[in-house]
Parts: sequence; structure tokens; C-alpha cells
Amino acid sequence: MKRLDLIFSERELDAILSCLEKAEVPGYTVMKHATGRGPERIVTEDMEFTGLGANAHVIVFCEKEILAKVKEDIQSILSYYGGVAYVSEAISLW
Amino acid sequence: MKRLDLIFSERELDAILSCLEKAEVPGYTVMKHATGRGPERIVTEDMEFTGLGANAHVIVFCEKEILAKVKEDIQSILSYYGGVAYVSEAISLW
Amino acid sequence: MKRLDLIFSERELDAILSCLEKAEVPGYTVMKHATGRGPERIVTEDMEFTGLGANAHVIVFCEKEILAKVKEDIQSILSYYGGVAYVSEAISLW
Amino acid sequence: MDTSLFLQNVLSPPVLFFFLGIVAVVLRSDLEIPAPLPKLFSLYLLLAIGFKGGIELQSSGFSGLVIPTVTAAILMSLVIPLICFLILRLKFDVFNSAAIAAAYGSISAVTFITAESFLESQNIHFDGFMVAALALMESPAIIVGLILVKLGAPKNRPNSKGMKWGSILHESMLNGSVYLLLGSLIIGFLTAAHNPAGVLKMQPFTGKLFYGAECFFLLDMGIVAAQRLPSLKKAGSFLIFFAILIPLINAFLGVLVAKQLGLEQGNALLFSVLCASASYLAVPAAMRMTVPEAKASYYISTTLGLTFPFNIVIGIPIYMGLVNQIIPSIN
Amino acid sequence: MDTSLFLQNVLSPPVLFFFLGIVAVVLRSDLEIPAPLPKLFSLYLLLAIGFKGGIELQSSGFSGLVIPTVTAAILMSLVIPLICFLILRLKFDVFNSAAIAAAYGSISAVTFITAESFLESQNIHFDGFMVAALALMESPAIIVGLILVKLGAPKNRPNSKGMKWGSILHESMLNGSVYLLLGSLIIGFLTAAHNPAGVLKMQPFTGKLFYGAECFFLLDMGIVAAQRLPSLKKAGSFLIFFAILIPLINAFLGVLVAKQLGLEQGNALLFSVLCASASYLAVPAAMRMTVPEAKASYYISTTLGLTFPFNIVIGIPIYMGLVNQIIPSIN
Amino acid sequence: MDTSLFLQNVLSPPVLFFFLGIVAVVLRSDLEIPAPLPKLFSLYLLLAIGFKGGIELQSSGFSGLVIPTVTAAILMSLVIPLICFLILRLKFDVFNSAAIAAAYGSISAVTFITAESFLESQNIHFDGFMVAALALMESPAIIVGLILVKLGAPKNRPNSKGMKWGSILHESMLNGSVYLLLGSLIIGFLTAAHNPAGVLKMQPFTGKLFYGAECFFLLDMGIVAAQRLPSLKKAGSFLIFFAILIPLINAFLGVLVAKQLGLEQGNALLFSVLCASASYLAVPAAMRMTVPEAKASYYISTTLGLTFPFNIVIGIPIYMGLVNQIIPSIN
Ligand SMILES: Nc1ncnc2c1ncn2[C@@H]1O[C@H](COP(=O)(O)O)[C@@H](O)[C@H]1O
Ligand SMILES: Nc1ncnc2c1ncn2[C@@H]1O[C@H](COP(=O)(O)O)[C@@H](O)[C@H]1O
Ligand SMILES: Nc1ncnc2c1ncn2[C@@H]1O[C@H](COP(=O)(O)O)[C@@H](O)[C@H]1O
Ligand code: NA
Ligand code: NA
Ligand code: NA
Repeated sequence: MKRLDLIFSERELDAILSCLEKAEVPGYTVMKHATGRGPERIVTEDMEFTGLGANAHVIVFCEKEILAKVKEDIQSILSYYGGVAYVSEAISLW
Repeated sequence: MKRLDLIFSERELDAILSCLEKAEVPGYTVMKHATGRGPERIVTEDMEFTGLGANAHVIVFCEKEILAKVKEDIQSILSYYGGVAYVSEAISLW
Repeated sequence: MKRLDLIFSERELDAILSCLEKAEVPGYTVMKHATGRGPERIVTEDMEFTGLGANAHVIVFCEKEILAKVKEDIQSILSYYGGVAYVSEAISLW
Repeated sequence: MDTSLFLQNVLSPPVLFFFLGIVAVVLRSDLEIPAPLPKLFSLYLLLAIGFKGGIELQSSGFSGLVIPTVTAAILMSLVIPLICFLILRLKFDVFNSAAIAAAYGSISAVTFITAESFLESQNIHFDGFMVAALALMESPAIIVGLILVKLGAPKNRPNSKGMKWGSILHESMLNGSVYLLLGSLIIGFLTAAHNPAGVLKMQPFTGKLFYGAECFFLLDMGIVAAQRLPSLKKAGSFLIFFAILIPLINAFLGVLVAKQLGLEQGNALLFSVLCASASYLAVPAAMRMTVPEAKASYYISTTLGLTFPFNIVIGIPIYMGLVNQIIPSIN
Repeated sequence: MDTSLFLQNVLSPPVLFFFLGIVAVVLRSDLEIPAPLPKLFSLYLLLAIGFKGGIELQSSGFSGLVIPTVTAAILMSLVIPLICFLILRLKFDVFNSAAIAAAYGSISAVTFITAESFLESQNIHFDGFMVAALALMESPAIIVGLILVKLGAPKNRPNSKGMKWGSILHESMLNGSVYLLLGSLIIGFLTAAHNPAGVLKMQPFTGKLFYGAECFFLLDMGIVAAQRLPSLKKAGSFLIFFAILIPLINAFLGVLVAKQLGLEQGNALLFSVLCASASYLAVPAAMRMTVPEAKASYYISTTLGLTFPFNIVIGIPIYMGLVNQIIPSIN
Repeated sequence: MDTSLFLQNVLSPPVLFFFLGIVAVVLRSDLEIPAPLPKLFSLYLLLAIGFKGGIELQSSGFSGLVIPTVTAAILMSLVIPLICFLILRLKFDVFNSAAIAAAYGSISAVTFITAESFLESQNIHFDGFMVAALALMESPAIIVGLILVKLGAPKNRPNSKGMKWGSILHESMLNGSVYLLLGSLIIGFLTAAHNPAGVLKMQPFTGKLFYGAECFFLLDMGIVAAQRLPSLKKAGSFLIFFAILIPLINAFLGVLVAKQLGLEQGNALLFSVLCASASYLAVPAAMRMTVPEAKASYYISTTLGLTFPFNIVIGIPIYMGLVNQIIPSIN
């Protein structure tokens, strides 16, 4: 099993979730109101009210094959708007 | 060292934390207000005010032996109410 | 690539982020309003308004070498004020 | 339906803000009211409704129509879920039927206050003790729902924690919204009895601010209701019909009972609105806890996505029309 | 600048709370107003501004100066970004220039209401229809900004989703803040026309509470503005000059146009404040979405970190001085 | 204790809502007021208390009893932590003793306003300048606490960042709550002096709304206080006794000092309540930062879990009884 961590602006959340749905991930979890810094941008809590939004952290536990399916779509969004995507190993507790 | 990620409805938080305490985990971290989708249910932010609640994401860093202790209790709750539990490797920074 | 998870009181957030900046991490993500329990302290949501603050969960994806640089500074803060730091493996999705 | 009643209902700020929320979703505006702000308004409205109701209950006392009305209200919240359950069983399993039935037996406080605002704009009198009926209709429906599950469910529900009476009562009486509403009612009552100055000092908060906060909350409810539409489609046409017909039937029953009780027009409308409305606060929370086998999307999308907007926009003037026909005006 | 005007502006609660927020950051106090509370106040202010504006628009009707003023306001929000764009292109690429230009063509509702409070404290009359101008100046500037990008950007913007007219209009008209402001304006208008009792019942919420909520929000804006200072330094001196000179120029243009229109002093000040102010709500959100190549820190730190404080504290009295010089008082 | 005083205190909305919160936890209702809503109310109350205090301070001026009272208040907030420290050292180490002592030297704004509401309901006059005493009692106690640590702690505190005077003053004066309270006080003062219209316009927000917001906040404080009970048990019986006896002693000292100062009954009650109450806002935040060796659960569970409820419910009428005995009524 794989664990995919996606971090990007809340404003792209719908687009990213569509990619995940299209690849038929078994599920996903979204945590909003994350802030942070990447190579270029800095995202702070006090800007949330302006509509710029904070970051979303999306976690997906899924099989390796599904990762291959989402890869391209997600990359095209994140490379344009910013954001990171990392994969690690995980196994179900049972 | 292991890292356990539990994601489930906030409404079961107390029950899950009791399981963890019973197994004497060294500590845990809770992040509430997570949303997401699983195989059957979808949990959205706009339903939080109704009392349905959002999801909680619980992280536990602990030894392998402790995982064995919590496994069963947690499985019985999550399989009834929904939720996921995944384990990965982690080591202390020092 | 490594993934570093830091969990500690929000009150130390600025200090920790300075350590990370000093070590020139490529980026980081902060999730506030986390609660939890460690060996000594318990941090609950209802205390946030008092100014005690909740916990922050900081995630850093970076190269191994950078971890070595932050290690000491972070340890000195976390061992005094409390908090945990764990490392796991991660690879970029692309 | 009387078109002028409809227009008068629709051209009030609360209903207009409700539309504004619906249209925002339809046009895919990014307007959103982030959590926990809806909770803030929800808590505020329950506190204010309860407090004001308590004050008026204290001034009306328990004589006259108070006890009969409240008793009838509780009875309705026991009977309605039974009717709904029988209908729902045609299509759904015990769990889903019981959960949806419980929601329709219970009430929606915001529908109630929209009806109150409607009556005020019509200058039709109503009594504060109706809030007591509101407060006491939440729990019985939950209990009925849970009993229906207990009786109807397969003997060995896997993993079920064996629902005990204690926990059923706990879920039904101590749910946050029920508790806050009842508690504020009692506080309002005690304050009015012992501390009239306190009543006056609360007035700007619980009284003056109320209408505006109602508008703000209805803006959010419009967004929330409209966001339920996709899952409503999935729920199928049976539930869609159910969510519109049942309020009409229940409102009609309500008006008949109100006539029997001898309620005047304003109280009769509120009574029928209580019967017609369905819960999206206390019941879903209780059902999620005790009947996780039921699909939350079913009882949420019907109550919030359809019955609630229907009552707010069209239902209230229809029921007023009904009341006008069946119950003679005093004047 | 007239010192007494300056003092009268500065010694008002909203501006004093704004200072309190700035000083908190400067002294590194840990005072903070956590999300989503600023959003709550922001939504509230937009709703209340719109609702009140709608009521007054209904009472003033569309005769007299209303249509000319609103038309002129829209024209200003089309022209100002063009001027700004030309200046900004001296230093920045198309993307950043267009995004910053759009922000300055659009408006800041909080600057507007601070100017209103200032006029009230001076007992200078102004008209409610100016809110219509406010509401209609947000979208055109966004559209101009996006057109500038469309025309000026390299033909094959990598990964660009090929901005379509539909999505440009969507971003400009259906942005949450624009939508809420316009929607509340319409609701206020309809309510005033059909439901005068509704207007009265909204008054404690949208009217009485307004000034205090404005203060609370300005406290937060002070914190937010002061936190932008470090990234302002990074943005460089060109932008710093721009952020102070452009409002002065735009305000001056505004007063001239106001004179041509024949606006009286109060409305003239509001008109020039609309021209001088820059958006930090609708525009940044729209630009982030459609022109991610532009650096958010540029358009945010200039509008919020410099132009906004400048207008609130020094700009408004300066513009009032201008108005006093150019437009004769009626009395 | 005078039973009628007790009943009059207990039957007021703020105290009743406080009970409602406690009972919610005891009965395990799922009522909760999610973060950051308590922060919203807390910020609002500090802003409003400060602003109103500033207005009244401006009207009273600095003559008469103002300076002596404020000076005495500051002295009390220096002396009380010393007494507490000596007692606490019997059982606890330097760190915990100093942190708890600082909390008891400082004050609780909500206890203060509950006492004000109590006085109002009794029609007993009190002066606005007492808010200045409130505002100035927070910092000194923090400073004393930190000095006690500096003097008493082992020479080489491992990892300690070597507490410097600058950071001690920073923590004590620029803590968010202290800063907001003092800042609003100054703003209220300046507004009253230079902008009377501004005072009037703030009144619906800072004045009218206050009582209701106080009730809402006390509902939350009831929940919070009751949730501290388990950790209170762990803290042991010494701390439990301490948390109830010390307020009584401090209140008694307070009344004696008030008599010396020649304060009238209302101000005397407020003075003794300031002495009796303990901080759960500024002090915990400062101690967490500078004395992490102290257990937060100790100083939080005593102040919030015991002393606060004790003062709110029983303390205020007891202290009023004391005042009645020791200080003759003017009428
Ligand atoms: N190396 C990193 N580790 C953790 N989070 C990161 C990292 N780089 C970027 N992020 C997150 O991704 C967001 C978007 O990054 P960016 O690509 O710079 O727009 C940032 O605001 C961070 O929250
Ligand atoms: N494959 C998955 N990856 C990440 N999160 C998941 C996954 N499946 C379920 N979840 C989370 O677990 C929650 C409960 O899932 P469920 O078992 O469908 O009730 C969902 O709302 C998601 O937040
Ligand atoms: N074993 C653990 N697993 C997950 N989170 C932990 C663990 N230990 C401590 N934490 C988190 O780190 C915070 C600070 O811990 P402490 O060192 O006890 O002050 C706690 O409040 C938890 O949120
Ligand atoms: Na019903
Ligand atoms: Na402008
Ligand atoms: Na004290």
C-alpha cells in the first residue's frame, strides 16, 4: 500500500479531488487551513479571509497502480499553481 | 518505531483515545476538522454544524508491540463506524 | 528524500520555523490547532483561548543532509518545551 | 396557494438570504461561510430561541392551552415517525427507515423561527409557549427512531454495542442542541421569574440581534441545502417525493390537531410547521452515533436538501393558507 | 494637509483600533485574531454595506446623479488599471503588472466605510447610492486585468488552462465578496420596496452593530497590514513609491471627475476614495486563480501593506482637503 | 453568607449559563463551543471592558480616589504572589510555586464583570476607573512570578534561555490579553476626550451587546471549568484547599485595603474581587513561555477549575457580605 501526501492551495482543491476521483482512489482525507512555505511562495493564516485561501493537505492511501493513474493530472496542476506531492510506504493496521 | 495514522469520525474520538490509553501509547496527536471520502461515506465541512462532525486524524508514534495491543479494539470500532488505520515506519530525529 | 514530522506547542512555532529556515529547508507545511498527549502534558482544544495555544504539526520534505543541520537546534527547543520529531522515508510522486 | 402570502414570505430578508445562498452554489460562486461560523450562529439561535421562549412561558404560565398544546406536540412527534417508518419501509431497510422517520418526527428550529418572522410580518399573534413545544419535540422522535431499530433490526447486529435504554435516553435528551435549547428555556424562565432586570439586559443580544443573525444563518443554510442536491439525486425519486409530500401531510395533520386544541391562527401555523419540519441538528447526530448502519446522506439530503427549503419557501405560506381555511380568524 | 482633518480622522475608534493592530505587530505582542474570525467580520461588513446601500438606493431611486455617478465609477475602474499597467510595465512583467493594476482599479470596502465614518463625524452628507458604485467597481477592474494578461502574455503560456471569456466573467462577477455585496444590495433594495418592517428589524444587526464590528475588523487589518511590511521591503522601492503615489493620483482624478459630475462634497470624497483604494479581497482571489504567474506577495503587500494603511490614516483627510479646495461646499 | 445575596447572584443569566455549561459536562452532553469561538468572545469582552473603562476614566479624571486605588491595586498584585509563593513552597518546587503564585496575584476579567453585573442588579454604584485597576494588575504579578523563578531556581537551569529583563517585561506587558485591554482602555479614553460621537456609535457594540456576550462566554467557561475537574483531582488536596482558601483570604485583605482607601461599597467589592480572582489568560500564557518547568495543569486546573467557579458562584456574594460588614453603606 502507498501513502500519497499532497499539499497545495485550497483554491485548487476541487480540481485535485476530481483527479483523484477519476483515478478511482478508494478514499482520501483533506485537511484545510494548512500554511507553509515552498520554494517561491509563502502562505500565511492571516491571508485566508482575503479569499486567497490557505493550503490543503490531502492524504490518500491506495495501491501503487492508482498512483500511476493520478500522477500526470496532478503534476500538471501542481507544477502550474504550486504544491508538492510525496509518496511513502504504508500498510493497513489489519 | 512505528507511525500509526487513524482517520475516522470525530464522534468516535473519545472511544478511540480510550483504546490508545488502554494500550499505554507514549502519546498521540489529534487533528480535527478533517474531511474526506471513504468507500461509502463522504464527510464535508458544511455538515460540521449539524453535530455530525467532521473526521479526526490521529497520529501515534509508538513501538511495534503497542500496535498489536490496540489493533483489535480499534478494528472493532472502525469496522462498525467507518474509518481507516495505516502503519508506516518512522524513526526519532535523535 | 526524507519526511520530518514535528509536533510541539504553537507557542514555539516561530522558533522552530527559524531553525528550519536557517537550515535552508526547501519548504515546510504547518498545521495548527492540533491537540494531543505526550509523556507529561496533555493539550486540549478548550485551552486554546487562554493563550496557552494548541499544538502545531510541521511537515518538512527534504534531503537527508538538511536533517542533520536542523537536528541539534530543534532538539534543544523540543527537549526543553516538549514535543516530538520523527523521520520517515518519502519520494516525490514524479 | 395564496400568491400574496407566498410573495410576502419570499420577499422577507431571511428567505431572500436563503435564496442568495442557493444561487451562490448554483452559479458556482466561491462564497462560503467557513466552519465553525455556522455553528456560532446555530448556537446563538438556539440560545436566543430558548431564552425568549422561557421568558414568555413564565409570563403565560402553565394554564390555558399550554399543557394541552405541548402534550399534543409531543404526541405528534411520537406518531409522525411511526407513519413515516411504515411508508419508508416500502423502499428501505429498518435502519434507514428508522433514521429518516426520526428526522421527520423531530423539528427544525430555523423553520420555526422563519414561520415566526412570517407571522410577525403579517401581524398575526402567536404565543411564546410554542417554543416549549418546539423544545420538547426533539427528543421523543429520536427515542421512537431508536426503538424502531431495536425492534426491527436483525437480532445479532454485528458489532452493535447493544443499545441500552440509558444510552438511548442520553442521545435523545443530552444532544448538544436539545440541551442548549432546553437549558436556555429554563434560564429564561428563571430569569423572568426572579430577575426582570436581567431580562432587559439580555434583550439587545437575544432580541434585537436575532433577525439579522437569522438572515446570516439562512444564507449559510441556502449554501448547505444547495450543496446537498447532488446526493439527493443519488437518493432516488422515492425519497424526493417523500421529502415533499410528507411535510404537506404532516402540516395538514398539524392544522387538524391545532383546530381540535382550539389554537388561534398564529399558534396553529407554528404547530403545523413543527409537524411539517424535519430535524437536521439533533437527529442526525444521534442517528450517526446509534444507527451507523443508516446512510447519513439519506436523512441529511432529504431533510436539509429538500424538506427544509420547501418549508421555508413554499411550505409556510401553503400551511398559512390551510390555517386560514380551517381555523377562523378571531378578528 | 489640514492638520485638524487629520486629527479628526486619526482620533476615531476605527483608526485608533487600526493603529492598535499595527503597534501590536511592531512591539511583537502575541495578540492575534485567529481564522476564521476575520472572515466573519469581513462577511458581516459586506452583507451590512450591501443591505444598507440597497435600502438607500431604493429610497433615492435611479434618477438624478445616480446613473451618471455609477457609470463614471465603472469607467474609472476600467481606466485606472490601464494607467497603472503602463506604469508598472516599466519594472514588471505582464503578469505582475496586470495583477497589480487590477487591484488598484478595484476598490477596498473597508477604506470606503472608514471614509463614510469620517464624513459622519464631520456631519457631511453623502448618499447611499455610492454603495452601488462601490459594488460595481470590483468586477470591471478584474476583467481589465485578465484581458491585459490575455493580450500581453506570451502566446503559449505553459500549462495555462487557456483563459476563456466565461471563466473571466465568472471570476469577476461571482467572486464571493463581490457576490455577497451585490446580493445584499439587491436584497436590501427588495426589502425596502416590499417589506419596510423587515428593514426595521434588520437595523440593529446591519446598522447599530456596524461601527463596532468595523473597529474589530480594523484591529485585525492593522495586524495584517503590519505583517506585510517585511515582504514589502523585498518588493523593492519602485512598488513602495507606486503604492503611495498612485492612490494620490487616482484620488485627484476622482475629485476632478466628481466635480464634472456635480457631486456634492460627501459623495465626491467617497468617489475619490473609491478611485484611490485598492482591492485585497476580490482581486487577489481572482488573480491567484487565473494568473498564478503573478506573485501574490506583490499585489498583496502593496495593497494591504501600504495603500490600505495610507488611505485609512492619511489619505482620507488629504482627499477631503482636495475636495474642499476643488468642490465648493453647499452651505 | 447572606442567602438572599447568594440567590440574587445565582439567579442571574451569566451565572445560570455558567451552570448550564458545568452541567453539560457532568451529564456528558455533547454540547461544545468549538475553537476559536471562545477566543472571539474573550477578545470581544476585553475590547469592550477596556473601551468602556477608558470612557469612564476620562470622565472621572485622575483626581480623587483614582490614583490611590490603582496604586493600591498594583501593590496588591505584587504582595499577593509573595504570600502565595510562601504557602505553595510548602508543597511544590520553585517553578510550580512561582507560576501558581503569579496566577493568583493577577486577575480574571470575567470574574470582575460578573461582579459588576451583580452590583448592577443590586443597584449598587461603582466607578469606571476600577477597570484601570483591573488592567494594571495583570502585568506586575507576572513580573513577580518571573523574578521568583530567577531568584529561586537552580543556578544552571538546563536549556533555559537565560531569562532576560527585556523578555520578562515583554511577556508581562505585551501578552495579547493585557495589550488588548490596555489598548482599548487608551482608545476609549482618547475617543471620549476627542470624539464624543464615536463613543455613542460604539455603544451598541461595546455596551448593549455586552451582557449577552458575557452569558455566552460564561456558558463556555462552565464547560471549560468542569473539564478541568479530573486533572484537579490529580493535583491533590493541598491545591484544592489552596484554590478555595486563598481567594477568601485575598478578598478579605482586599476589603481591608478598600476600607483604608475609603472606597464605597461597590468599588470595595470590585477591589476585593480583583484580589480574590486568579488569571487564566495572561499568566498561563506567560508562564508556559518562560517557566515551562511548571506544570500547566497545576496553574490551569486551580485557577479555572476551582477558583474561578468558586468566585463566580459563591465568592462574589460572600465578599459582598464582607463588604457590608466592614464598610458602611452611604445611603
Ligand atoms: N519541502 C516541503 N516540505 C513540506 N511542505 C512543502 C514543501 N514545499 C512546499 N510545501 C508546501 O506546499 C505549499 C505550496 O508550495 P509551492 O510549490 O511553493 O507553492 C507550501 O505553501 C507548503 O505548504
Ligand atoms: N483510502 C483512503 N485514504 C485516505 N483517507 C481515507 C481513505 N479511506 C477513507 N479515508 C478517510 O476515512 C474516513 C472514514 O472513511 P469510511 O470508512 O468510508 O467511513 C473518510 O471520510 C476519509 O477521511
Ligand atoms: N508518541 C507520540 N505520538 C504522537 N504524538 C505525540 C507523541 N508524543 C507526543 N506527541 C505530541 O507532541 C505534543 C507535545 O508532547 P510533550 O513532549 O509531551 O509536550 C503532544 O501534545 C502530542 O500532540
Ligand atoms: Na416534524
Ligand atoms: Na481603485
Ligand atoms: Na488576584
